[in-house]
Amino acid sequence: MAGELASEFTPILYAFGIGIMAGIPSLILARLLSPRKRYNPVKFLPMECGQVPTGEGRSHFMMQYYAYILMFVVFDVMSIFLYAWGSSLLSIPKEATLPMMAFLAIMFAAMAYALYLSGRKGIW
Amino acid sequence: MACGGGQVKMTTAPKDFRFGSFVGSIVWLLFWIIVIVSLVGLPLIFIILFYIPLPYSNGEVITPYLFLSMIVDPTRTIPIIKFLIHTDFFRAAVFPGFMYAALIAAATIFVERKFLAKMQLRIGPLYAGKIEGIFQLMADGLKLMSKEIIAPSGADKPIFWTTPILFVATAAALTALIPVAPGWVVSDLDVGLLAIFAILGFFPLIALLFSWSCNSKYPFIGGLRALHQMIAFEIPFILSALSIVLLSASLNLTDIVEAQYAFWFFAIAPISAFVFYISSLAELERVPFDLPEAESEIVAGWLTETSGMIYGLIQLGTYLKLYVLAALFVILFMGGWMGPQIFPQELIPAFTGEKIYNATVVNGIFWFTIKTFGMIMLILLPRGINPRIRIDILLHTGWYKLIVLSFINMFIVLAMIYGGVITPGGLQ
Amino acid sequence: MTNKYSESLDSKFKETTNLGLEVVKEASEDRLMKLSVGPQHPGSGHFRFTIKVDGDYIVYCDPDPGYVHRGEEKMCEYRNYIQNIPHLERPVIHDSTNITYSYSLAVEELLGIEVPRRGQFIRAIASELNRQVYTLYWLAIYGIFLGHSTMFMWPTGDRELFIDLLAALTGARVTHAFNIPGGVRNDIPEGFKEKCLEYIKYFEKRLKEYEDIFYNNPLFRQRTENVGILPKQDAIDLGVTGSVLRASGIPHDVRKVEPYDVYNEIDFKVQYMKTCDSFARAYVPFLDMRESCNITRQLLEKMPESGEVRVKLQSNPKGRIGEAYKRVESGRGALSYYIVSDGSSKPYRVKISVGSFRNILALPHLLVGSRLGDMPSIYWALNYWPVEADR
Amino acid sequence: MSSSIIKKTSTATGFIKAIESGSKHLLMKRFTLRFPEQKLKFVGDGYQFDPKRGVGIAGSRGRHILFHEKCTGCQLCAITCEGIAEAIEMVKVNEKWKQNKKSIMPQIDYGKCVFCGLCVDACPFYALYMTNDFELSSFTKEHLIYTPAQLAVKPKYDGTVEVKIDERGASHR
Amino acid sequence: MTDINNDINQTTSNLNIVEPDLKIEHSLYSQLSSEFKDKVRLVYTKPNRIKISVEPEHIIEVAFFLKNQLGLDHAESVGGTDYPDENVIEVIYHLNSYSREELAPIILALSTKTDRNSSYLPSLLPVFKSVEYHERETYEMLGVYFQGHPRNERFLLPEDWADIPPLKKEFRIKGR
Repeated sequence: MAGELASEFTPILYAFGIGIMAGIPSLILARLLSPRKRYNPVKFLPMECGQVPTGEGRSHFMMQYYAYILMFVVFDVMSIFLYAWGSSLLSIPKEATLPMMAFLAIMFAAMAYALYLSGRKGIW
Repeated sequence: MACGGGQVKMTTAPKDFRFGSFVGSIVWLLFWIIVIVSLVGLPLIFIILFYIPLPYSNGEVITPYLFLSMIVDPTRTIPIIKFLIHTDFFRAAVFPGFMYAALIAAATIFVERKFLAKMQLRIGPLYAGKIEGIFQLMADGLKLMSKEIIAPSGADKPIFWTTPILFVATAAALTALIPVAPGWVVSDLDVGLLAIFAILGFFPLIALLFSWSCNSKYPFIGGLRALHQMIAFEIPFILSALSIVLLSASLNLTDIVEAQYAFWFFAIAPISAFVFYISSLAELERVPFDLPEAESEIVAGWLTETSGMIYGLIQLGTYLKLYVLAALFVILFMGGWMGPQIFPQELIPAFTGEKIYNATVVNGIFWFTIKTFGMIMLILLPRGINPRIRIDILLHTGWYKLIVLSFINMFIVLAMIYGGVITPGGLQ
Repeated sequence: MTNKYSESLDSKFKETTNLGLEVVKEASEDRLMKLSVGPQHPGSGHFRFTIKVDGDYIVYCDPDPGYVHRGEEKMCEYRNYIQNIPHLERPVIHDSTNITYSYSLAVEELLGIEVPRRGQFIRAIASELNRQVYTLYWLAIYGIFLGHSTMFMWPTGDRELFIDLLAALTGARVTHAFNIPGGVRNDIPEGFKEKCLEYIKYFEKRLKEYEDIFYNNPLFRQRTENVGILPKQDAIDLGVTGSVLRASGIPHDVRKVEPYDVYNEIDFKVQYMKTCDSFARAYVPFLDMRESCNITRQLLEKMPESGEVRVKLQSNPKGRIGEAYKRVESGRGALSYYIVSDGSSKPYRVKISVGSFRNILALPHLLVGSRLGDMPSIYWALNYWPVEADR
Repeated sequence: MSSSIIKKTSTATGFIKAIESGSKHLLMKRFTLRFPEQKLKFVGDGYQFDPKRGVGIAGSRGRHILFHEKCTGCQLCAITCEGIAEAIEMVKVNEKWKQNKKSIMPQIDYGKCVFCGLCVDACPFYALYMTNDFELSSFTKEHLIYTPAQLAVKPKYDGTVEVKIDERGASHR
Repeated sequence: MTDINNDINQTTSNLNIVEPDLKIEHSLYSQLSSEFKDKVRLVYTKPNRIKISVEPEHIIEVAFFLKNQLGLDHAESVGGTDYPDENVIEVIYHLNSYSREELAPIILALSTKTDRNSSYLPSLLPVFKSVEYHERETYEMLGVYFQGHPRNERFLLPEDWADIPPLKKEFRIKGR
């Protein structure tokens, strides 16, 4: 694999810029075309199903599935490591797979234990 | 006594309608269009004409004046077209990039409506446009364009206004990585697959940002759900593509397609394909994984506070994403642009010599588009037959089932490679 | 009532109210987010309930109906017995024959009149067809609540068949004003029986498709099975009715336990399930629809060929002094009228006891402790029609 | 009654059956009634009432039709409607009929009418019937008030579409 | 108390009584009168219907007896009627049974009366869970305060309802 040049990524930036070029004018045009009536302050309240909102919109909010988030932090990296190995499978000797398998085994054990813990909702 | 007056259908306009104000609004609109065109459009044309180096044609540098003369003589425009279609800008903006994807996205929206309608024994869009409501999307776009955008009070205004644009732009950036035909890709990276995964990871972040900026509860829960969905399905999504990487020993999407010249990788990695399909459904927030927008639970999820064109932009981004993931499935498992050559070598004689019409390329584009559309239909299908899933089942499915399934296929592929059945890079 | 959520919670945060609900105490209030579901919520109807969620679990629920309160009971005191009919069907227009059915029965008892036999059959036919209309509408909304758009479209389409039949029979598509004290407003039109039998045959075929795409769908099963369990004893204590009661293993159907008009001549089974969960509550109305097809067929067969359909009333009938309590089985369960008459031509007091109002009592008991994602499946499986509860 | 509990199928079978059921419908006929182009066929000419037998005659309950030569101005329809919708008002007409000494006839406000048809039941002289016409929308509320003269006109309603059922499902034709 | 999980199709089909045979109704009342003597007054018996009247101070014990001994386990409806001439409000509990199948067709109306001007009644919530919302509704519609009910508050009417309870006879509908 050849080394990447930063310039090879610039077309992605072009495409990104084109997306922005598509987005901004449409918002500006919508702003020009659409009515803007500001006489009713209730209209601009956040959605609360027809009620006047109570409490804070942005608050400390604990989902019960926190365990999965922690697991994700660990195992997402693992899956990217596997890519480094997978894309160079041709150029490495066959024996190099064994440590990879060992790595996977360790990871599986860890994942199984983490899944077991995350199944116990009570501790989260 | 008036007789039979009741039968006259009253087709009067509403009472408060004034023709003068109607004309006035049109004049006002025209004024703004003229202002924008003269302030932005004309300078842009001059910049293009005078500052961008134009190509040589027939041995002479094309000046703006010559450029204008070429419009009169069609044959002299061919080099210009040839030059233009090989610029990065054209590729990113028009052909393999944004416009192509947006066209497919528009077609997808129409097809989805008609397809679902047919399955549900109804008609779907009918009146906009003469034939089966074909201009419904345009009508919807106009409607969204003319709707007021309401930013809720207490919202983080800069983020609220920029995230929809970012959403579209990120989706557009994804389209740059998709090769539609040999040589026809905006950005041919050696780590193309990884780049796609990396950019896809931005979407839950944008959803979360937007939901956070709204200062409202339902978007907030929706954003958190989007995050959880990413957590549940990112790893099986990445791992299911791993067996393809093992098979082709490359992360370059063009190389992956080239490796499938003999057979589709779907034949070797069907379980991975299945996992990839399910995960891309989740990644796209489509039924049955539309938890972040679950309307009967959290109103409209993270889209609750969107209105007018903000909603339109997010929908555009979503459908661009749909195209990208369908195309990625085609590239990884269904052989990309590979297909029987059905286009003759010389179709349009005038253009052939100038290398504008290339039979292989056109053939590749054709097959790629067909396959992608088939894949899009497959992604649309579950919407008609499945209810929504629940978040704990979703996480359970992602972590306990799909990861295991993708590993199983990876080990199968590994065993086949080491058993000598196939060699990396396809059958060689 | 305990649940998985409260088991996991520290006991110092828990509190049992005197209504038997276990809710989370104020001490942990900062963990909670208060959400208002309705009245402008796609998943509530004209109804509001305030919930508090701790993460993904609902820990508190307070139903708050009354957004469409029409004051039907008060209005009844100002109109005579006949004039009451068109506005009494407004609370649940999809089931308008059934809601006027028990009213007619009660008024007939007060007036001391007997409906002719053919009239009784036509009433029962209209009631069964209207039950189908209601249940299909309910099922359609249940489908869209669970995100299943096809299940929204199919029942609303097939409902049209029964609406057509009812339009042919009564003249109006939705608000029929068909039952009247002393019988029905008009006789059956020509060709109605054949059309009805044809539609029912087609509809029974459609029901199989519903089962394939919806009830047997594994995702639907996952979302509703073992969700919102209402045990038998709780169902009895809370006094729920209709499909909710039958889903909790109690085969109580007013058509069976206290047959009115001609239902004692009809051979049918009370459909019930013992699993007590949301799935049972969603599936029992489906079984009822199937049974309703049988009942309609039998009614059409056993109906006398000719005869009076209505007793001729005097123009402004006066009820005897006394009171009457009559109930019928509507789409949502027992629907009963308690009418007090003081001898004048207007009722002195009308009390409508509707299935929705009785079933909604179970909502806080079922919701507390379940997940936010289960809210639509629990709420709408209660066979609740907000407008009817408000009356 | 265990038959009422359906058999639990396996996950894969359930999905396959659902997909099969859904895709089967791609070949079925569409059910939708395209309303302005197609109009439903109704039973009979409209709801009528036979005061002698005390029974109505089945028919759809749309806009009323008033027979001026039969109306006696007895106000029974207005009295009936008073407790229901208050839609009927007796108005003076410029016509002379020998059975209608007071020259008053019903005027119906379709913004209020609930189409229950009890006014038809109340009319003892066959003067008020209902017709099939249900398309009464107008831009203003005033146009919904139909004077006796407007009510005398028999509307044209040519609904021909019915639900037809065959092996490819039901459809409106 | 029998379990009604058994199939009741066969048993209930002959429950429809053509001739008024008020055996069950009378037996219910005789059980009540042997327990409570003259605290319980029979108002009427009709086919499948029985109405008894008790004073407010005895209503809870009567209700407990009805639930535990007779098996009338839930209330179908709770309603009140206003009688301005006698200056009373009559509150009626229509009780029914799910757990005893022979009682399923029977509705027992348990009525009690309270003064119109100061309407206080003991709540039956400790006996029947099912009366919770019905009693709340009666409170706001007729102004009967149920002692022991935790939430004597607005339920169906608007939040800002400041008028007299609407089902009292002096509340008139506008224009009538």
